[in-house]
Amino acid sequence: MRIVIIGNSVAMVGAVEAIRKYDTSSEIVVISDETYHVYSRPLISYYLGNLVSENKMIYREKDFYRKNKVETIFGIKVVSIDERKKEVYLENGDSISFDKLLIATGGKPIIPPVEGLNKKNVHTFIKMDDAKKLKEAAKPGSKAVIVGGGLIGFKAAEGLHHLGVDVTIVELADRILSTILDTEGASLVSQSLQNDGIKIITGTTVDKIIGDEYVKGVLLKNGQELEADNLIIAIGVVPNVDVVKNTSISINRGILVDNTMKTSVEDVYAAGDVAEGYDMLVESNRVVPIWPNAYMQGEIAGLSMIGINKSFKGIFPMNSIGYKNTNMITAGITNPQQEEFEIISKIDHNRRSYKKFVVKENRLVGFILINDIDRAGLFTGFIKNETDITPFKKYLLNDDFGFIYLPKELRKAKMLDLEVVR
Amino acid sequence: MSLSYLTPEFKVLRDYDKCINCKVCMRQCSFEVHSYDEHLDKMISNDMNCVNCQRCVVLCPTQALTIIKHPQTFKEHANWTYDAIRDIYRQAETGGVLLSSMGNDRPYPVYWDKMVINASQVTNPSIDPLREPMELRVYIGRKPDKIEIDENLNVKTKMPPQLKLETPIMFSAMSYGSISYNAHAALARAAEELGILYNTGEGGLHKDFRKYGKNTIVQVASGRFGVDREYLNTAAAIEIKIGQGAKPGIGGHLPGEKVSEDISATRMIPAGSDAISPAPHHDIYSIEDLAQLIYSLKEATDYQKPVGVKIAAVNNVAAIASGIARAGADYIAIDGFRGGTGAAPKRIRDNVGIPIEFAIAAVDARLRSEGIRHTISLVAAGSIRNSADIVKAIALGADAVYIATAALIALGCHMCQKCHTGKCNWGIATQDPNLVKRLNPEIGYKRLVNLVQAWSHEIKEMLGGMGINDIESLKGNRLMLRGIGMTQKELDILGILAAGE
Amino acid sequence: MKKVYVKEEVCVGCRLCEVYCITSHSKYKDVLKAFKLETQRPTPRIVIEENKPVSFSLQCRHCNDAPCVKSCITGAMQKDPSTGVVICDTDKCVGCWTCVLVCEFGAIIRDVNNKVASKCDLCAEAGEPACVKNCPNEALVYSEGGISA
Amino acid sequence: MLKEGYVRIPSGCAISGIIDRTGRLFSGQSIADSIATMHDRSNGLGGGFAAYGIYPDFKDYFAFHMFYDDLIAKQETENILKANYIVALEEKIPTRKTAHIKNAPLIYRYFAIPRPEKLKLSELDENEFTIKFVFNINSNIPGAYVFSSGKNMGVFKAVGYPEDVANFYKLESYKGYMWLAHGRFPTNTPGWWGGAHPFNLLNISVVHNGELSSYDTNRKYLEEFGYICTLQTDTEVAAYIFDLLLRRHGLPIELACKVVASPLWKQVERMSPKEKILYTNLKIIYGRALLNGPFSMIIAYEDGFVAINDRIKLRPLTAAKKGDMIYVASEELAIRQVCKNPESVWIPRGGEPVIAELIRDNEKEMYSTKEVTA
Repeated sequence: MRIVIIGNSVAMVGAVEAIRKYDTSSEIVVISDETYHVYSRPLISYYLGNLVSENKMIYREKDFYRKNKVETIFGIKVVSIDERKKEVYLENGDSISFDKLLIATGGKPIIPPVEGLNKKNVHTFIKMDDAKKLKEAAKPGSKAVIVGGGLIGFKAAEGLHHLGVDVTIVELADRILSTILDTEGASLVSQSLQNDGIKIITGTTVDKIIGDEYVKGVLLKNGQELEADNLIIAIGVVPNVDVVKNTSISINRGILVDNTMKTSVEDVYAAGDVAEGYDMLVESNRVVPIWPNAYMQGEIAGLSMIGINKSFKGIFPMNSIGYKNTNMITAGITNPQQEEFEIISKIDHNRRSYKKFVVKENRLVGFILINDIDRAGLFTGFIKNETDITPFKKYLLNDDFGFIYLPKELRKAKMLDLEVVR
Repeated sequence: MSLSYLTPEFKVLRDYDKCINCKVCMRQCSFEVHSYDEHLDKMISNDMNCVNCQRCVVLCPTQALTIIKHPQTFKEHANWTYDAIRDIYRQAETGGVLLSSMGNDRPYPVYWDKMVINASQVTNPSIDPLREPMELRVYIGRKPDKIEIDENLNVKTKMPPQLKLETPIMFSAMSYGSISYNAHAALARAAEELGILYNTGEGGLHKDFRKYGKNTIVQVASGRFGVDREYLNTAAAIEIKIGQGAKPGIGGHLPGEKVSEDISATRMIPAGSDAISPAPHHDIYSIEDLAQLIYSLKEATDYQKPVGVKIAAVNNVAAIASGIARAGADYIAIDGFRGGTGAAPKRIRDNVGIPIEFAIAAVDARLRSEGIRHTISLVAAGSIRNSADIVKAIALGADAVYIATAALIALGCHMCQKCHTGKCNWGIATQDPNLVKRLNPEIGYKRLVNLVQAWSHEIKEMLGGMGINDIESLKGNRLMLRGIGMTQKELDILGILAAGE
Repeated sequence: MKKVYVKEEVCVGCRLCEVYCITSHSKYKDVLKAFKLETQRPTPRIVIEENKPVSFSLQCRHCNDAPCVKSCITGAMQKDPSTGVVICDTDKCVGCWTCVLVCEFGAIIRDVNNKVASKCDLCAEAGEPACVKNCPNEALVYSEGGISA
Repeated sequence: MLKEGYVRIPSGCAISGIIDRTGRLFSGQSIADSIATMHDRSNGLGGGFAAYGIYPDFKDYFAFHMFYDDLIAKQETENILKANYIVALEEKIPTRKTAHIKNAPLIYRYFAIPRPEKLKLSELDENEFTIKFVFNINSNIPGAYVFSSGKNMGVFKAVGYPEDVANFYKLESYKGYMWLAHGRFPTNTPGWWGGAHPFNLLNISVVHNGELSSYDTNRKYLEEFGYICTLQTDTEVAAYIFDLLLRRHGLPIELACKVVASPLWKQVERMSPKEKILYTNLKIIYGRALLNGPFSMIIAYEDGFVAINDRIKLRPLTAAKKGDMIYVASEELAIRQVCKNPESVWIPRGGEPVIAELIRDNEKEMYSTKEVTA
């Protein structure tokens, strides 16, 4: 059997490693428009800030493809798919037939409808090439404006700051990292950026890009004009569904998949940022472009393709992100407005630490931890396993929270039975 | 009281080159001697609280701690010793009875150490226990005078109930309440594995330990704690506790705060109430009352269980023992004046009662002179320290020995003599859950098994040396002993010859 | 594979497991030197929880389906296929703490000095984990398949 | 120097025993020749014989053999004897001058039966009455010692080599159906003839080669039953134990042997249920009667003798059979000296008794020996 995978990132690795665990005979072909050995995309901001050298970016060891008997076609884009004939067509005219197809094309940057985007030094920031180009252009002392204060914009700001660039973030929402933080959390994190001279402008976005061949500056909707030697568009990511455009594979925002990562078409699967799977917390399909989810979806897809259905606990957003020594870990629903959500939180300004738990029907559905992030996985576990937290709810905010506050049987079940082979 | 005139008894020496501030000592000391001073970034200690239980010394990962006798002394005075003076300070400050624990620690002579054991040379071969069989099995209980059998060898004698011991050693009475649940768990499990018995003491039998019934001797003491039909019938034997070597003639007092829910259920008394065992059994004011109690206990257990009587070794012990035998007891346990206790007034612990060596010799001789020695078992207690003590006790006339202090030391006790505080850092004489868990029964029972097995091997070696291959042939075999540094009177009472005779 | 299991009923909260975990991962492998000489004391790979009278220690469970391995953005966290031990390659790790986010046991500790994830490696070279070897009360058991009743 | 009786004297020995199970009488010469071969197993400080069936015409009379240091002892003894017994005959035991037998005490024998009125008064049977008399003489009359008190049997012993003792007492002139002999190698001189073996009480005589390390336990146990151990010798204790087990507790000889050389608990565990009950009870009740330490011993009583080793056989013992004759001895050569070609010769295992009893006319199958296996 031949398995074709479009995309050369973490979802692909999840799939390949899962397949090869059980099936070493099937043929696997990986096609990607990038030429790099599989690398860690989140590390591009570390690369940008010289915290990580290029060869340290590789996500799996050099002999990953050979060891897993994977044939690679790199640097060539896939232009179309014929899901009935089960063939994939490349931009160089070649075509490859498949028995099973996995679409792991990840996400692509959202481009705002603004003129002047094609000027030089206007960057997007999701791939290695983007980072290299930006790193090349961003000289110490130069000015940079980042459109979008989300995860990508935040990490780009950190990278550029390390290069000695004068950074301004422009965020449409009333706060940076609005998808994962609430106002208190965002104000705490913004503080640490602003202390380093990173300027943050909220409530507006780019109106016009100024400059001729090179970008000179940017005019904001609120009328402000900013100098900019480099402009980074970091509004967000959307699923890169171009490749399935004229096929019968149904899409919403991403390629719709069921719990086994199968798309609406037989033998065609999708995983990672391109896929739109079931989010257990909002109890509906949602694109959750998070690195760990991509690996797990890739793994499930890989197994499904070779006929193994592994039970899967569903996906929900979770992030661990930091700026120098300000670290935050968030998961699930962090900023609910409706009544049925109960908020348990505590903020300690002099330690600059913030803890917020979101509870619904005695289940933990989300949390924000800033600077007090140790053992955050305990809470991730409660969300994932839908643990009834009533017995230990009043201890959640304890600095030394741990299994010790769980009733003994629950603790024993968690600590011993989870992997004790009976 | 304003100022206490007492100075620290011990001094904590901390080698700061070795102390790594890991705070293990601080966490482990229930007497709050050690603490971490963050300004000095150093571990400091309050000598006044130290009782030299050495928990910190043992657990310190870099052996940075040494506890020494505090060098502060009084001017030399042969009569007014260090202890004599400090006892007065304490009583002048408290007005109370001085409490103590474990056994009499005064320098009275230890008669075990004045006796030596025989060995065969030439005229008969010594036996090598590694190559020849050597049997230590002992049956505790009342024995008939003779055997009755019919022509085809069917035994007609009705053998009274016996306790089978694979080695002549039993764990003596320590109640649940004076020692911890885990200590009992270790003792019970060790008794089972060793094929011997442990004594629950007067604190009742915890329901979790009913499963060790066949290796358990339950006590019926003046407080009758935890005594009911099931209690009596679960056990292998019943022991009426008349006295205890550490505190002959007085009762016991377990302070209310030590009586937790668990202990109150086991003792069948309200939680938090002081558990007072009255001095006498209020239904035994004379020897015939004892006979009545013995037979009522036998009735309650349908004559299936041996009923023994434990007395403290006092002046008239020979006559008392003989009376007890006549009263129908199946065995007599005699607790010498060095027997241990969880708590007892210091004066009584240190001054009342006689040494077990004389008690055993006197009782054995008296019962023999009355021709009934072979019909009853004698158990010596208070304080057996090693296997040689056991050989000497049996040679003097005991059938088996009780050990308790030795067992606690095996479990980790460091003889700081502070059991009565209930803050035992080794998890033995305490009910504080933080401390009790420090005695892991899994480790405890193995240590006890090791100790008793080691002693049994040593007994076999000594027996073999004497040319004996069955413990029965050592019982009352006083020719196997010789005395050193004893008066003729002492030799006569012990019934042994002087070395060289 | 053999793992470390804790019997909380007999953990005395002395934290010697932590002392010896640090020592076992120190340069000198000697308690005294590890604490006295090494300016930057290694991070313990064991978490100790205490709420008197209960206390116990906890370390990485080396899960079969390890979320930390799957979620690690750099590929630093790997489960050794032969020994089953999950080990963090500290050269590759950038200290993003995603593993801390996903480890349900909270058994991955942040080595803030070196900004890398610090976790139990079962003292792979020494054969028996230092915490098990030095627990004064045998509260830690290194066995296959859990603790017998 | 303390006389035997005040001090325990360990000794090696030679023992020998011959019985004609038909009860036919034979001369004492053969037992003398047998014991003589083991000359080197003794050192001339003790020798003695027990002869059964030698006083047929006085077979219902107690034959008291007495040593007296002096006439006073003799007079005092005779006063008590005549007060309690009717004496049919009293005479010096005939002896012959023998080189190595020196400073012999006065040696007399009396054939007597208890005075009926005295017996009735004492509420004892004649045996208990006689034991009381013997203990009384031996412990209360200085210089007097009853060294044999059986019926139709007698002990002949002295300080000297056994072959000389035989010659001294003219044993060749006696005829008996059963003979025991003993040559002693005491570590120091016993000081007087009474210390030699065999040891006798009523019809039980014991010769013993060994040293009981359980002596004090056994002795103290016996004292509880009223026995008085005057001689402090192993044979005395062994004899009293057999008297207790056989006569007073009525045990069959096989079980008595299983008490003094009891099976190990390990062996008891492997026995049949019935035997297990029997031996468990035996060992529990008679633990203090276990003879511990090395020994080989022959115990004679009116029906025959039994030879037995300690249970791990630390002393030699060989047995042989020819027709109705049974021979036992420390060494095989002592047997072959007097029995040219025995039908079978065997070495009994530790604790396994050789029981040689007179063949009864109505051979009552008292105990089927196959039952008692251990």
